[in-house]
Amino acid sequence: MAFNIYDFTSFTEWIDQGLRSVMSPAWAVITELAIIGIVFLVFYALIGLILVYAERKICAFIQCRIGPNRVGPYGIFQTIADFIKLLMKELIHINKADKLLFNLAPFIVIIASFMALSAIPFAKGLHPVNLNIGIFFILAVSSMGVVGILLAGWSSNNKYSLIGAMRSGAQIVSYELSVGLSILTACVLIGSLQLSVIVESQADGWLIFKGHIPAVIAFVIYLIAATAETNRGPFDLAEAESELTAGFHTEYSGIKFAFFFLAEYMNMFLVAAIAATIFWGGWMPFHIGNWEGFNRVMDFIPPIIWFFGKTVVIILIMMWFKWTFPRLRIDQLLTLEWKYLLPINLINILLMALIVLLGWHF
Amino acid sequence: MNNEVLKEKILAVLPKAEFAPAGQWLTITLPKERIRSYCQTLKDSPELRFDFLFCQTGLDLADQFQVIYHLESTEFRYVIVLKASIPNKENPEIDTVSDIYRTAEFHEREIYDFFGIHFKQHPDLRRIFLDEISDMIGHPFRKDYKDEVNIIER
Amino acid sequence: MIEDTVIGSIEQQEYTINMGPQHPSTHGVLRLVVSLKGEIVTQVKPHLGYIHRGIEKMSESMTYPQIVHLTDRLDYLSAHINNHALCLAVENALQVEVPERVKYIRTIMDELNRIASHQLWWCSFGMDLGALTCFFYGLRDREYILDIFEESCGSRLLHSYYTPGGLMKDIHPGFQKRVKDFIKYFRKVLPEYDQLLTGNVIMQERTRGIGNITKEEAISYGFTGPSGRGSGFACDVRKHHPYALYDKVDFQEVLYHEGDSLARYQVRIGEMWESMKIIEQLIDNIPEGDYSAKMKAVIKLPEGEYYQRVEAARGEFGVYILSDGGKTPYRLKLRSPNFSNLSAIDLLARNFKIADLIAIGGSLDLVIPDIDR
Amino acid sequence: MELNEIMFVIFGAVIVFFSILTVTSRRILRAATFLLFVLVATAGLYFWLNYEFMAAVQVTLYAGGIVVLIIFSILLTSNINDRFEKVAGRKVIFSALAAIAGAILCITTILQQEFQATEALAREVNMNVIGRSLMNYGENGFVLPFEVISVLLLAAMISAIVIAKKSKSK
Repeated sequence: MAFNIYDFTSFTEWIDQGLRSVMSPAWAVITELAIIGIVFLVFYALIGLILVYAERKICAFIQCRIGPNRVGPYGIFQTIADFIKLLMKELIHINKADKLLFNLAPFIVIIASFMALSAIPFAKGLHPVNLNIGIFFILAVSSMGVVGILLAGWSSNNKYSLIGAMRSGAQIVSYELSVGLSILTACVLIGSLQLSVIVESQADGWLIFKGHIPAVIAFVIYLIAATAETNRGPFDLAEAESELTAGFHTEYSGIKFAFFFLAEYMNMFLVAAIAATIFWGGWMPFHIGNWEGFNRVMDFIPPIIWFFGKTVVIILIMMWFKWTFPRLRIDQLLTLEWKYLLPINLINILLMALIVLLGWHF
Repeated sequence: MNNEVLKEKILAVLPKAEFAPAGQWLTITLPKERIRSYCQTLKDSPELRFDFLFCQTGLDLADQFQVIYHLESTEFRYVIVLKASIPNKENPEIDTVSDIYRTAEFHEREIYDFFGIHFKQHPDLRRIFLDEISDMIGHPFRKDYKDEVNIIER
Repeated sequence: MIEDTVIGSIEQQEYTINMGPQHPSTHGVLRLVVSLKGEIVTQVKPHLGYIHRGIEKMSESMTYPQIVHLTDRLDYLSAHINNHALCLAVENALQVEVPERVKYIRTIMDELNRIASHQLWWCSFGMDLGALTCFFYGLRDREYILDIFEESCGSRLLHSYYTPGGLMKDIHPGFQKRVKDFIKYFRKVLPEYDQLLTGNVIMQERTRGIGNITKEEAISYGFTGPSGRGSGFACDVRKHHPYALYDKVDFQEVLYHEGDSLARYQVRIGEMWESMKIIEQLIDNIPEGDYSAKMKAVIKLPEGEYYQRVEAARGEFGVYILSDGGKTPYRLKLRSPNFSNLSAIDLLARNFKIADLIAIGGSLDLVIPDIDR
Repeated sequence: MELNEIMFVIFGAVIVFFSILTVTSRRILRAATFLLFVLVATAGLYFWLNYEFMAAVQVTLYAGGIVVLIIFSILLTSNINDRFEKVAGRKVIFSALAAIAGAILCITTILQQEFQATEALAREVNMNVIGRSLMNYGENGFVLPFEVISVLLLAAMISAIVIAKKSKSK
């Protein structure tokens, strides 16, 4: 078997065949699930560590500081040190909290982001499940994360937490509409919800170029709404450090706090990956229509690099948002969604349908 | 601004005003009953317009309490000082001016806290700084206040 | 109707939260008891006294040079200016004429202190709004001023540089050059502040029309300093009751008339420009001479009362001294600007949201030790 | 047992277990959380049937939408220390009997029905098919129910706005 970084299909099939040849199909499936689970756990932790480190360095550069620089060269082990610290910290038990829900909440948040991750195509042939409604599935399971935030806020029996949870509930329920509609705009052009098909259909140009005006509008709206969905600045009202101390996770400590923290970064990776997949072609290299030579050159860069490169660019944009803008107020946040983004989105989806029907796209 | 001219203007609206010997600013001494009417007149008079109470001080003198009002006219930039004396040291009382100058609400709470001077009709007369210190009894800025634990006499 | 009563009781329920004594945005140990209806503030009750040290009472058993060190501890961000007030009060009482050089240095130091204070206000205001990057920009530039202070005063925050009659020590030989370098640098950097925060749509939306106070109310509440001038209340002591060299230098009293948080913000930004103007006029002309007037070893104030008003970074600061002729004051009262400014917070924040309460608190620029004297 | 059946049993057990917890819990938010698990497990059953579209709809609408709204309204109205009253013994017996009777009725009906095994393999439901049948007015078309539901939702939204407006003007 030749290991091919341009196409993982043969690689995954080889693993599957190998497993099936030594054990019964049922056990093979279970083993595959276990492998995927372990790989994802490692991946999850790794992405979390890298993103936390990147966030610190980038915010340091934006703020004219150096950032972490003591633990390891350029401070690259800083986040690991912090995670060890968080792991060893005392888990503070709150007497009057609803303990079951209090302990459950971080898991719901983290499971929701974990499940959503399972449908992302990382490279050609490298996606755990290829559902025919992939994008819809991601939206569905990631919408469950808000339940964890609401439970965390309520069960802490803290007024700041409760206000934070309320804000986050109102915010996420509203912005889910915009996320869904802007993705739907893209799907109108592609005509499929299956992520592998979405990526394949962008072989002759990324969607943001193919769909020109409405696609760009949808992308911008998606970026705004996704930032809001992940509770990141300037939409970090649920935590709103200056008003609500830490919002919904005020009472959490140690590893449970780390779960929320990790889930926030994971969600950021997730929405960036979705944006990259839908609007920037996922792992598809940068292709221009019929320029065969140019496309060939682009194909030399492995798809997995294309995917992570695009995701990283979008994550950088989101970090740039956070460290530049002041926080919005809750009513301004809802006004932005219901009075601006939603109507623009609805008109945009009509425009896209029109363009698809008249064939004005590339 | 010449103090003499100001004196005449004040006498025009407050004929009974008594002036103290010249200090930094023109000073009017008055019994505590008149404080509200004086403040109201000084604020409303179109010639004077003393609308800015920039300082209110409580004072424990040997035979009386005093409350000192530093007033400024933001229009004409006059400054005068009102001194209301409260001879009753057992149960000191004076009218509030917190409805005329809103800033007095906090200042009067502070004076009440430190001197125990009771401001009649004050909307919210509670101790402002010392209310939650349970072992702090009495009013520490009075000269007869004794606290053997916290204050070292020199 | 059952539904009506249920809805009614929910609407009437007051939701009270305690902001402070430990809270990231009260800038110290201030406790605000906030009543809420949903997210809307219905009442704010400040509870004070968590760091009350009884400075006025302590002063009654201290000599005047000792009290100077206590005034630092009030509004620690305008320590020079507080010192200035006490020193001027004592000097006026003794009718001492301080040397010209001292006046120049004091004025420059006061203005540098004002800039440093406004820089810190700017960064914490940005942080109150959630713009964390501001914090580091402001602190970075404040370091320059603190370095200048350290060189001449030996201290970065609580200087106690002024004494009755003059200064503790002469300025450092490199003082003028450092100050000029700073002004040159800060003239370039200040527009950056505008680019980062002032021009931001979110920031403007968060502050415009928020926390309004009219001119009449501002006067009535004793709302001084940049907060009062944001409401159009011309309350700059430097202009109206000049001390030191303020009657000789040319500067503008920055006035805005909207009375909202944005106006207060713009007043402070404007004041930084004006302070730089004042320093530039004085820095090259510091005359030679003594750094202190001749004073007696034991300062005894003649019997009488003395009041000195100065313009601190947050508003009018006043020192009232009643002397019985001894070496300690009979009564010393400190009129602190933040105390009066805080009294209006209920009026300002009522019917706005919690997030606005934070923005309003930030725009008042409260320093808690100044309130809890 | 095959893996398939094990999965079914697991999902069934989860549904039954959390359903019972939902109705017996005395804390309202816990009940809502258990309901969430029931709904997610139901979605799991749809996945098990390879009916992904339905599963995703189940998760979006019920787990992500309705449970969130329920929890949201609980947050707005109830205190953390609130508990339901303990139900009197007689009521417990009666409701248990009613539940068991209902279960028996359902199970016997299902058992009596003879399900015919279809030869057709599970057809992959394409998005195009779903979309077209939703907008179709011919045979197997769903445009009428779709539109009727839209009108219902519109009415609900308008009434919600009216209620919200009314309390504001007071």
